[in-house]
Amino acid sequence: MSVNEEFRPKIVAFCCNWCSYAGADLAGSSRLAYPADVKIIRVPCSCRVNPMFILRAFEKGADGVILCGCHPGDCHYSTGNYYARRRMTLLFSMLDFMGVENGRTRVEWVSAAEGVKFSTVMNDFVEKIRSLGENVRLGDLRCKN
Amino acid sequence: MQRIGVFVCHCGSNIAATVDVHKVVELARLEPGVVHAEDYQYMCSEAGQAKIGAAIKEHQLTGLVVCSCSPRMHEATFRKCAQKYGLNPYMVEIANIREHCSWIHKDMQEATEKAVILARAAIAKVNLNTPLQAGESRVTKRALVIGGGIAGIQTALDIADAGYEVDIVEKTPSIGGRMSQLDKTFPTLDCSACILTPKMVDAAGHEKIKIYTYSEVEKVSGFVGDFTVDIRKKARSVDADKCTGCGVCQEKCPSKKTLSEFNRGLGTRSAIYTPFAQAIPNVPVIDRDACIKFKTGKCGVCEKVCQAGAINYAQQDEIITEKYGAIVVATGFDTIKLDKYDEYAYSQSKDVITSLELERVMNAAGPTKGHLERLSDGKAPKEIVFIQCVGSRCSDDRGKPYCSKICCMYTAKHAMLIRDKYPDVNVTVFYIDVRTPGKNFDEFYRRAVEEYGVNYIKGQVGKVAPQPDGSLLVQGVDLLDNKQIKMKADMVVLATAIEPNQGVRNIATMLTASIDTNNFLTEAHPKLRPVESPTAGVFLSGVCQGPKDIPETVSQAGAAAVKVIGLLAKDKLTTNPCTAKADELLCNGCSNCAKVCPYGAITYETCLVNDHGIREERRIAKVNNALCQGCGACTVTCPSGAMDLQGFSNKQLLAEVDAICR
Amino acid sequence: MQELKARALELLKNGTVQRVLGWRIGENTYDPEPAFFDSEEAMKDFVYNNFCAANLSKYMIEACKLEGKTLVCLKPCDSYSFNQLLSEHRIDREKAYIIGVGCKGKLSIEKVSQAGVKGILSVTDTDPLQVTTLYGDTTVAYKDAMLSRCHVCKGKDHVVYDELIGESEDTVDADRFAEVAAIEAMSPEEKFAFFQAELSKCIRCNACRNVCPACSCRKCVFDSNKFDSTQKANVDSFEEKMFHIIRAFHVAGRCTDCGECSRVCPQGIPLHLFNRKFIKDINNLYGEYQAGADVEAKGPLTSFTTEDAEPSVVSQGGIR
Amino acid sequence: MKRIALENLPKLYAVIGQKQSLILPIKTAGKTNFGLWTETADVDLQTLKTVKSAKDAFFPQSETLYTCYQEGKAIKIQPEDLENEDFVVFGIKACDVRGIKVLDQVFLSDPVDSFYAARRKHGTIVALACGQPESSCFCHVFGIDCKEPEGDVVTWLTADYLYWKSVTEKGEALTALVAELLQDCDGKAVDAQKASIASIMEKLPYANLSLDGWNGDALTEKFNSPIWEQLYKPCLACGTCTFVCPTCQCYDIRDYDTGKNGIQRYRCWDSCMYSDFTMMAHGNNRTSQLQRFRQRFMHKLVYFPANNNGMYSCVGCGRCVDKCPSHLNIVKVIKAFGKEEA
Repeated sequence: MSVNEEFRPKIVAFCCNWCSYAGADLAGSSRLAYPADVKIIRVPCSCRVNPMFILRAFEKGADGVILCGCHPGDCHYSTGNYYARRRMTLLFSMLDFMGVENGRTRVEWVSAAEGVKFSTVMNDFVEKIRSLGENVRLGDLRCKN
Repeated sequence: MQRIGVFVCHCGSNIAATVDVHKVVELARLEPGVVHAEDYQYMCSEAGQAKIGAAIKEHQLTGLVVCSCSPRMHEATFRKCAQKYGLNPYMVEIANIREHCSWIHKDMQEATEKAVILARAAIAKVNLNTPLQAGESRVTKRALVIGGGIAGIQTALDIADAGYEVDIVEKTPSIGGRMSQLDKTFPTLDCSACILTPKMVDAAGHEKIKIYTYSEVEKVSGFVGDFTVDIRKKARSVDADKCTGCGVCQEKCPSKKTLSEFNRGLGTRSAIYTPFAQAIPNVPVIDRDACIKFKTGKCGVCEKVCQAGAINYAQQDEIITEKYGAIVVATGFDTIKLDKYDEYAYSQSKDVITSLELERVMNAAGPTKGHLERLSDGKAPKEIVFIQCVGSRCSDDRGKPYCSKICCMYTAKHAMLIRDKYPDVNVTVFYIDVRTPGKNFDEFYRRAVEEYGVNYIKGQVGKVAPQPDGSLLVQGVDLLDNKQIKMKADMVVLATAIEPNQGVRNIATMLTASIDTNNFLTEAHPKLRPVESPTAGVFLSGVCQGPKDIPETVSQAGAAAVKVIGLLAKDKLTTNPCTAKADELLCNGCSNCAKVCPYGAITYETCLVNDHGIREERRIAKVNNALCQGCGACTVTCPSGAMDLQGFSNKQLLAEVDAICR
Repeated sequence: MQELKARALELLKNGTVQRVLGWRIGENTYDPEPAFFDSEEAMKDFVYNNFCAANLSKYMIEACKLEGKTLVCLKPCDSYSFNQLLSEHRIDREKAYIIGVGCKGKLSIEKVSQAGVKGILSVTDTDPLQVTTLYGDTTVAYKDAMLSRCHVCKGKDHVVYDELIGESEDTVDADRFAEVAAIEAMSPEEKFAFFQAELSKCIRCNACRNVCPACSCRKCVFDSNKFDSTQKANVDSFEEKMFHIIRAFHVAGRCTDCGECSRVCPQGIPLHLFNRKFIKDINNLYGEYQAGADVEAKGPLTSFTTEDAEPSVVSQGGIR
Repeated sequence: MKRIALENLPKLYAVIGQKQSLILPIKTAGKTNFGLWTETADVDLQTLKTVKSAKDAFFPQSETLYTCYQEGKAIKIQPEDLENEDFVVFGIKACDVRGIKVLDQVFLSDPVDSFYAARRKHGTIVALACGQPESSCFCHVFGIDCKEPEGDVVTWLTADYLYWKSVTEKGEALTALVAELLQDCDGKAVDAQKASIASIMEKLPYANLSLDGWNGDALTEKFNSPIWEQLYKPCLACGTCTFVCPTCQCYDIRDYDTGKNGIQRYRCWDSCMYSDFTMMAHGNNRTSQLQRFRQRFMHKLVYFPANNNGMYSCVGCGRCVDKCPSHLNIVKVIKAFGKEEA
């Protein structure tokens, strides 16, 4: 067994209540497996997710953070995911700019009907994080005194 | 410190088969704040709920974590349960260990570990929960319907029949809308006016309905249950109370050259006019741009001939302010402008007309008194070509990307009516697809083809060229036979795409109702809440929401009415307590939160604030709980963290993050 | 300078303004400090020279709470900050009398030191700078002593003012986004090493935040326990980075790129790079946007289009 | 007197560095600060003033005091170990050495700060004379001799050599450790440098800065002076002056949530310039920036000397003069009062 297969990443998934959380429920009721490394936090809308939450997750040891929301145009609150999209694009770009592997963060739009997509996305994301290995860069930009 | 009880559900074997529920109980007990943990076969059952109740009493619990199925399934159940046993319902959190755990993981150890973490996150959150109280707001038992077409009329009638007051605001001088312009209706070929006019009369005569024609909504404030609306009643220059509707003024009016809007510009009308004979109210208006009296100060014929003395040149616009509990948007549609479709020669030839113009041509009250004739020379056409999807299903920016939905059917209707009345006229229809989903729709179309011999050609028309002899050369392609077609026609009818009425964007802004890129109003949910706008208290009726035909419009109008009735039937509204809230000591008053609020729920007030001894006036964000739907967009826009979302607070979500990453 | 001083004094005397917000002469040419003047006597110490780099717009938040109008001297780039504060209702236009002062690029004594000059005793603000030192006299070219931000000057026009005094020059002689682009072109390892070296110097003095006109929160999220994000000094390796990323994010779309953060950093961290990266991304993805140019404009993070780029553009080669 | 050729300094660092932790000025991304020596570190003895003072070596910007964690339902406390290994701080200037003496007054008097005391016990100070004082320097005002600093070992840097003189027992021990690299020599070059420094000192802009009137007697008068109102206004309330200062000793104690149902209790430098300085449960006893600003200078020039036999808690290093974003500094304060009182 290689090191990467042994590595069990910590992955936080923020899911909006109306689409993606329901999509995850559908994945569940359809018994579509994805790794247990993924832990879901329910938020009302993708626009509720503050970049600070994502950085905090990394600070506390997460190896990957994924944000799932309704497809653009389908937001329960009509415009939330459009704001989330801009915010996350800029945040991810900044992380990339600072040399942090950009694969550690992701945004996916998953509707309540897309149980299969939810499962596929999570499988893919976990695989990506496993290939990246443990997150160290988001943890040690500052040299300790 | 909370006293938390953790309840782990087996869900029969749904959870217990893959999650070691005893282990979850055991480990949950060690978490901060947890004073009790137990498991049970079915937590949602009567017996399970009774266990929760007993534990609340025995351990004086202040918060509950239920590890069970999705909160989308039973959160409401357990909240009610908590309430029943004296706990605030918002002190409950669900750890979803079924859909998100037991059902997708096979390995018991792995699933158990995850269930423990999910429980831990829920416990961490409950530790920070605070009791939330759903607020109440009053309901004004009166509805406003914007738009007096068939959608608006039907909605108003249904609401009024249920006993509630309804006001209709109609921009034009009469209610009736597009349907009043139609000749016959598919698929039954009823006379449009015959079925519409009684409804108009019903509406006008209904004691609960008040109609403001020649009026527009100017300002909307407030929120669901309690809107305040300013309506501008434009000056009619005719006193509606005195006017008897005799029509003499229109007859005698010397200014008769204005193009008739009602006849789509195919005929003319006088400066003082009612749009059509059955107009309701039957009170004319003076078109001040066309009226000689208004233009030159001389004339005054109408005033002289009016025996009722109803003419009032000095009349002013009037602003009426009224309160409403619900607002229905029924602003309808118009056809798109054809200036980007030069190839069809619409602007070059009078014999190229839109389908709506054809409706007027075929109508007995229309410009040709119902005779099918060429508008250029009045001759009877022998060869008519219909072109479908003009501006619909268009991939470039000339037209609209959507299907206008009604064209296939009305074209079949037109073709059939022409062939019926003028059997010697050849009718050819160029189409991309013929779409006939609807009761008796396909049968109707097939009758057009099979019984009436309408010539349907699958293919597009590339060019319509006016010929020196007055005829039109239509060049198209037959995709089925894969050949070029060139044919002469006497008339060409364009099935022009429809689009939402021009003014709808302005209305949507006033209502903070969202609108899509095509200017159709957005539904709260495309499947489950199709007649509600995302903005609470605003409902959608008719084509303003998307293209639809009359039966669909009427159904939707009824559905919107039911939603309005359901709302108005309540004396008070319970508001969602998971709303945003600004901390006045942290708020900068910068307005960025209001910019992202889709509901216009945030306003700013100048308040006297005591910030640790510093007293000063500050501009502070205030969230209207009745309007806020709790999306949280504002909370992330707020840099100081002043804006927080109750029930999903920054601290709660961070606690969940911490618990998961531990 | 004399014209400005005379006019300020006139407005102070005739009661148009109650006080003047400008610069007070320091120990030397190069260390004028922002100051309020409320009398003719106080105005004796008023100075405006090429070392008056501080952006005074943020001081207007407090000045607006005082009785009467405050005369504020704004350089062209400061006027953007003023506008941005105005658009966020942090200051009151009615409480300000703005004299748009001329600017030909501001000097920094730090830059003179960096040019290898030690023991500076006095310095002129002329071109070239005449420098006397403990270790002999020398000169430094004006351009070489200019603040980095002036090399990417936003232009010589004030976006808001009541009157203008003095000539301005557009001092731009470098590509505004060249530094950012150079980092974008690095490998992830190089980028990481670059920022690690820079940020490891951070002492969390908060000078960047406190000087920033966009960081105008009454209470910063990093000082408030409301958000569970209070941070005073680094205790965990991650928190410095969190601070700078979040600070940049909070001012994204609001930062006018005034460059004060980099000017004041005692450790010389090029903090403007964070802000400028966001500006560059915003310009690329959402259309050119200059915060503070238009008081009525909706910021790029409080607006959207349905066709916006997906966040995955970052993993597909990044935003360049 | 001993000396070592400059080209052999890396060897010196290596010999010390392999035995003990060696803390010395290192240049990172263009700025020089005290840091832990490594093979690849860019040691910089040329920069007169490190951005931060050397006080980190004994009083770090942040340090964990103890860690609490949950075991079952019980809470365990794990105190942080005290420094128990010798280390060397190399290249400290006279002002910073005095800064450490000031800290000693605070942390070594009863109750003794055990973390600080342990570091002082194990730390050897190798001081370095200032070859080229800067215009912002005014250490002489406080009786500090930058030509001949205090320390366990004193060194002088010339164009070719580092001259080395051990002063204390600790200094002797360190000298013994590196004896092989040092050669005996006379003190001529050092004397020449001292003379050159002395001549520069006379020319410093602040050569004649007077502290007349700054003592405990003037407390109320200074405290109530209207001058503060003028002085504080440009202050941004950042912590730059306090964090670069060799003597600022205020700290805050906070808890960091380790996310494991536990916390790390740590202390970190605080700044009297911060709005939450000395914030207590009841509120804050300094509510305005004026009060906080005044606190800093009153403490350095009035309160501290009043409580410590006249020892000022300013050492004239001039860092705040160089670094204040608003060009405020202690010299301006001293002069403003001097002007007012004259």
